[in-house]
Amino acid sequence: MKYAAGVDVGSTQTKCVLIDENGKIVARALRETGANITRAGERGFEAVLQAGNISRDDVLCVTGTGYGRFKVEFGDLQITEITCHAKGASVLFPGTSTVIDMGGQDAKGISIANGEVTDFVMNDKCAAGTGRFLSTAADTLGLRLDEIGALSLQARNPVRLSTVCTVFVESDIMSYVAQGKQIEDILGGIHSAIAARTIALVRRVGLKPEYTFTGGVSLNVGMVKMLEEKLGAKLNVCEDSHYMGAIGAAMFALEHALAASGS
Amino acid sequence: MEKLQYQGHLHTLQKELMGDYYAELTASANGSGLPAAYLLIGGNPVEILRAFDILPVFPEVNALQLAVRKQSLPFIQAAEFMGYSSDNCAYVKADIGMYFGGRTTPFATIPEPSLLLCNYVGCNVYLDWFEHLADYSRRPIFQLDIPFIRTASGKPSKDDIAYVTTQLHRLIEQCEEITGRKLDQDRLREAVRLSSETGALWSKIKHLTKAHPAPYDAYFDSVTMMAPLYCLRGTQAGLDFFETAYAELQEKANAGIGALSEERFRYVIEGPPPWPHLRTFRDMFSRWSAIAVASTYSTVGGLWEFGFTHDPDSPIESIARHLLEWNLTNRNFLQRYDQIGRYIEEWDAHALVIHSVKSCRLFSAGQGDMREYFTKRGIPTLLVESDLEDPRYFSEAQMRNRIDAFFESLEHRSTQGQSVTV
Amino acid sequence: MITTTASRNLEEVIEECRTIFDIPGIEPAVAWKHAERGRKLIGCFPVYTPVEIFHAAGALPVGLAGGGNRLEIVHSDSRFQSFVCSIIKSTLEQGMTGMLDEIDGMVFHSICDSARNLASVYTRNFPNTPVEYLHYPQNFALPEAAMHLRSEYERLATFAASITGTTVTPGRLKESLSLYNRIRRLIRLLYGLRAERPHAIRTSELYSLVRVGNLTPPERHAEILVEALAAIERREGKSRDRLRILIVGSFCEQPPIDLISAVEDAGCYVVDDDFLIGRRWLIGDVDTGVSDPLLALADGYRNQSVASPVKHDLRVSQSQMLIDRARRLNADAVIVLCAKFCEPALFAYPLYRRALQAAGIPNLFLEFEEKMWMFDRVKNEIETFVESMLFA
Amino acid sequence: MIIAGVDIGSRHTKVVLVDRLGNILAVYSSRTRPPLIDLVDSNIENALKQIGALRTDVSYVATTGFGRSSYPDRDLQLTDVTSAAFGAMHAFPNTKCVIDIGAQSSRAMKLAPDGRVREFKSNDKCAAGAGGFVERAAHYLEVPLEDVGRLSMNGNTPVTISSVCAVLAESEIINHVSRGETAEDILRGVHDSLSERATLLLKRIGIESEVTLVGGMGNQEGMIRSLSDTLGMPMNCPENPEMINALGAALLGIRKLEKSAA
Ligand SMILES: Nc1ncnc2c1ncn2[C@@H]1O[C@H](COP(=O)(O)OP(=O)(O)O)[C@@H](O)[C@H]1O
Ligand SMILES: Nc1ncnc2c1ncn2[C@@H]1O[C@H](COP(=O)(O)OP(=O)(O)O)[C@@H](O)[C@H]1O
Ligand code: SF4
Ligand code: SF4
Ligand code: SF4
Repeated sequence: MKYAAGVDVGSTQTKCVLIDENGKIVARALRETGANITRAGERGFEAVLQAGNISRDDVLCVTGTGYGRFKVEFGDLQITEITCHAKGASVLFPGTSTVIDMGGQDAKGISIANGEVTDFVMNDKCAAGTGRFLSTAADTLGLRLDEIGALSLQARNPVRLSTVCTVFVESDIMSYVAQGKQIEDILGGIHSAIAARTIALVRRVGLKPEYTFTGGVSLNVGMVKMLEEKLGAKLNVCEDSHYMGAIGAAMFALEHALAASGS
Repeated sequence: MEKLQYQGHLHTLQKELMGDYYAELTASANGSGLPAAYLLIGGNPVEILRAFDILPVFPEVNALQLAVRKQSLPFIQAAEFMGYSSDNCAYVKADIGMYFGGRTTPFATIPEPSLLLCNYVGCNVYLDWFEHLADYSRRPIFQLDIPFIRTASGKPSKDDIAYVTTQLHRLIEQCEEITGRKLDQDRLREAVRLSSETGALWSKIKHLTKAHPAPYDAYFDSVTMMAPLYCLRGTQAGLDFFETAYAELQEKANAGIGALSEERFRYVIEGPPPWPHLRTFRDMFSRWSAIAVASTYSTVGGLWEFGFTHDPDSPIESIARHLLEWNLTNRNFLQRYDQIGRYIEEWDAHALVIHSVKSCRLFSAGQGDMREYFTKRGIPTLLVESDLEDPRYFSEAQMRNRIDAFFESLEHRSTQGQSVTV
Repeated sequence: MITTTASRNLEEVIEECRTIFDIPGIEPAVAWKHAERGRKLIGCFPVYTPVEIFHAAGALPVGLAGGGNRLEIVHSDSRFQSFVCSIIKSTLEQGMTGMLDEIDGMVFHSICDSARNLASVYTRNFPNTPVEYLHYPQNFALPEAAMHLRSEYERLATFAASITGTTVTPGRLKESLSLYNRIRRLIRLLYGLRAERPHAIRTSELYSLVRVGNLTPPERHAEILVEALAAIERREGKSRDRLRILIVGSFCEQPPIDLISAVEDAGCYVVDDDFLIGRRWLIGDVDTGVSDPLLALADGYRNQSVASPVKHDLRVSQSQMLIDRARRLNADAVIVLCAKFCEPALFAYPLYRRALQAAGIPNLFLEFEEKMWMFDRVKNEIETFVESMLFA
Repeated sequence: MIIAGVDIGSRHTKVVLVDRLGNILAVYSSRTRPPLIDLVDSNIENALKQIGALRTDVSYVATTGFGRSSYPDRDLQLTDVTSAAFGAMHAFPNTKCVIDIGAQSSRAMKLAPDGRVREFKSNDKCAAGAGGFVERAAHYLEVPLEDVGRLSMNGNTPVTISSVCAVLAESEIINHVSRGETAEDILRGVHDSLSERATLLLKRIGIESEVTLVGGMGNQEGMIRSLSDTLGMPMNCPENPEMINALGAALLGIRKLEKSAA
């Protein structure tokens, strides 16, 4: 059996996926990107080979994607994560028309037709309102990232945030703390603010169902719920949503390998 | 992938001419040259100044020169210490910082103005800018009030033309006072004639990029020709430059030589360039073999390609028309949509790239709507943000990511059979 | 609407005002329109609009003042970028969410580049709403400027008539001019009163009295102002030893009213401000005894209007006007309170600052957004500023 | 008689106990966590414990910092600018300008001879100029915060960090790491960039010597070095710089007490 790999070196986390000749996912690996981007890609790739117990020589083609795609020097192709997320989403959820991707440093809306990107938008230069924002909020409240989503669902009187600036949200949060607000309500407010901002962003490419939610923030149940509430529609999410960019990248690698062997 | 950029004779010639021009500025600053008037690029009645032998100084050109040389930041910061906001137009900040920094730049010493000629064409920042300069320099200021194009027809009204003509006559009186000389009508007609011929050549040059492949990049190479268009318009040297440029570029077009070795994507670009990162920005397009076939930015000083010419037989009125009607900055936003639409159609482009700059709300405010408008019409449109003067607002990785993703999607669409590439 | 004007106290009058304007939309104006067939509304973007012309055509000029801090921006930030001030986005948002559907015509002016582009974007997005764009002169030295403005006003009169079907005759216009002259006089009285006895009326109250005019017919607005003046006379209160502050810079986008209160709560009296300056734009009466009232109105703009960063009258120095104003009012300090991303205001600041420093007048620069909800940072700055002048 | 100055900062809540003459009796600091009332009470208790005193011995409480108004038992509340100014003036009586760099905000102020603030400027736009940024940089570089100051002193070829936003500045740091720059050079770059921002603030109000640095960042020697380099003049920095605001509040408390007694 031969394989293809996708290595998504994101700003926060590096995601790797191996697929076999039939496009079936055989292994995944996740590593913190950390400071050394080149190493992050290599480490992630080694990890995914190990996870699938597959030898490097059986991998026909590797696509690097994400911010660090240029640092995936062992890769054969480099494709932006926008194209890759769209690809992954339309393979796993073929009905997808709109992809909402929320990662560490940016949020994106991608509109797709026939599996191809027809339009996309990203939040402007500023990283306000992304995964980083949530991490900062969790940190300020002394909570773990994987608990805030569930806690936010318990909000009864969500607060209103005055900013979705990652940098200044800390002072907003502390002001609410100083006013004696409940943690749940603060978290509810935070999730609501980001969801609203994200939808406003995605609206620019048109809000066409089905929606597929990808990127690390899709692991946050509070955000899934909040987005669904505000959109009034279900989101496609699965365990692989976080890996969507890597999956798409692997699919491109496979297509490339097949095309090359076919010719 | 391609990192080449076209460097023809015209680039060398431009450097020489601009060198001479800056030498004139320095001479004026040292008291051995002509008296100087500051004025603004948008529209602009430079011909009147030329008729009086007053040296035109364009603070915008100086500011962009500082930015291209990556020297704008300290000046911007100096202005910010004075209380200018990080959200104010950085051209103004760089210029005012430079003004207080002794007016010395690596390319010239900028003379004190004998006249601050604020040709207000649309940009409200112009008004603030020159008002501030007047306040600091205590030099005379003339406010040329140009009514904005605000009617559905896109034409100025009779009142508008009369109003502007009256003001131009007052301007002439002020120039007479400064120079102590009466206006020489023949000199004015001559300057206007030179301008009209220059404009005609510039227009022809702009139409050359209709060729496949385009002989030069209508954004990155156009800016080379824009400096002489403003600083030397109304002079013989300026006209000569455009004759050379046209001959050179036309030859390329006829020979079927493109600016890039391969031309895969033709796009129209809206918005001023990120001067402090010009090279990097250009490379982001060239590596996709993408070329700008038209740009709105190259029409801030005048819109010649759609038929305007100065008229030596009625010099004042034609200057008034230029100020009112025939430059991008005095036209409304929807006229700009039409302009872009024409470029896309007549210049055969596949896509629109909007470079939104924080400094310039005249250009940028509302470009999201423009994106919406063109996307709805099936024109793939990319909007990216940075700044034209302030190097702090350019995030290379983000910019590259967006541009790559955009061309990836165009590429895919082309392989899907929706003819996108040439 | 309550019309018993017997002897309400000021709190009650203010309460009425606040229920009228403290909403994200323009419902009270819509209610006026629907009360009688054929009534029309003309939306006026700040800063200044010659509302007399619309009134004379029988329309109600609706003063737009953004969406406040309860309107969520959902659609319009896709049209205008993050570096554009809030009122641009909230006005468009109001339109996109149907709040301005009852507006029969819109007017924008040449105050700044963002507002100018909004005029175009508005035109495109609401093809059924006629939009006019008014060019104000920038060359005040030129006598012809008033004539040109007159021709602009004439265009506006034609525009208004095309909406209402009522021609703006000189007679009708003169009546409207008298009415608005009267309103401006009343507002000037209130402002003078506050400067003299700032303990008698809070700034948030004064603000409410002016702001209500955005959504009420001028006839009613005049009544409210008269009633308020009487109520203030009856009000008791004693003057405290507080800092006298002049606030400038918020002439277009408006700060949340709680922010205005916060300044006073930090221990100051506000003795003058720029809020809603368009309602006080003309500082003297427009002459109604002339044959060409349009020209009189245009002359008012040229020769009898306030100094403002959206007006470039080189005959006077804006910073000098500010210093004169501070001195005349005996102000201890100046707060320059600018809307975030408001380029005209931000450009005014360095000149103000230089002049204030030279004149030895303490000053504080602050930014706000109409959509602001928490004021901790701003309050902190104001409190520090007050402490810096009080603690010795 | 004990006077307590409490600085409820965004990151840490600090207590300084002083006697009537302004001598420091005890200091205590802990991470700021809700609920704030309990936190302040327990921090005061902890400080009192050090000198074996009781809550009833505390005759005056002055609060400062963002949470100053959330402690109901306060006698006086002050903004942190005012308290930083007084604290700095107490530590270095010739102080003309103060730079206060906390976890999230930085400020510059110019003082009158009596310690009053004549002019001040806060970092309104972005927090990239404050301590939290250094913390995250340290986190990325996997070095303990305590070592940051020392490491930065060893940086000889500082990197440049130019972004206006803390978030984007962090990506720049990541870029530098991946280019193989050393932690020393990067941290020095971070300090330089903070210094530059602080200097920008100071320049807006006009620099006058002597300049005193207060706030937690004063604990990092590299920060002090960078700042004096960018300013081109030596800097004062008190011991326990993060306590200065609390101290200033306490001192103003004494002043108030005296005034009301007189
Ligand atoms: N277990 C989790 N629960 C909730 N959120 C998570 C979890 N893991 C990661 N995230 C969020 O996902 C973000 C990273 O998303 P990712 O798509 O990997 O971004 P990038 O590609 O930019 O690295 C983090 O900033 C964090 O907010
Ligand atoms: N002992 C220390 N060593 C190194 N850095 C420190 C130390 N103490 C504090 N800091 C730095 O100072 C900052 C906190 O300053 P502080 O004045 O306590 O902030 P705030 O008052 O805003 O809570 C932290 O972000 C940290 O970077
Ligand atoms: S400081 Fe905040 S608002 Fe500014 S760019 Fe950074 S994240 Fe965005
Ligand atoms: S706002 Fe734009 S047009 Fe106006 S001066 Fe600045 S860069 Fe030029
Ligand atoms: S607030 Fe300022 S920038 Fe915004 S529309 Fe008004 S004048 Fe223009």
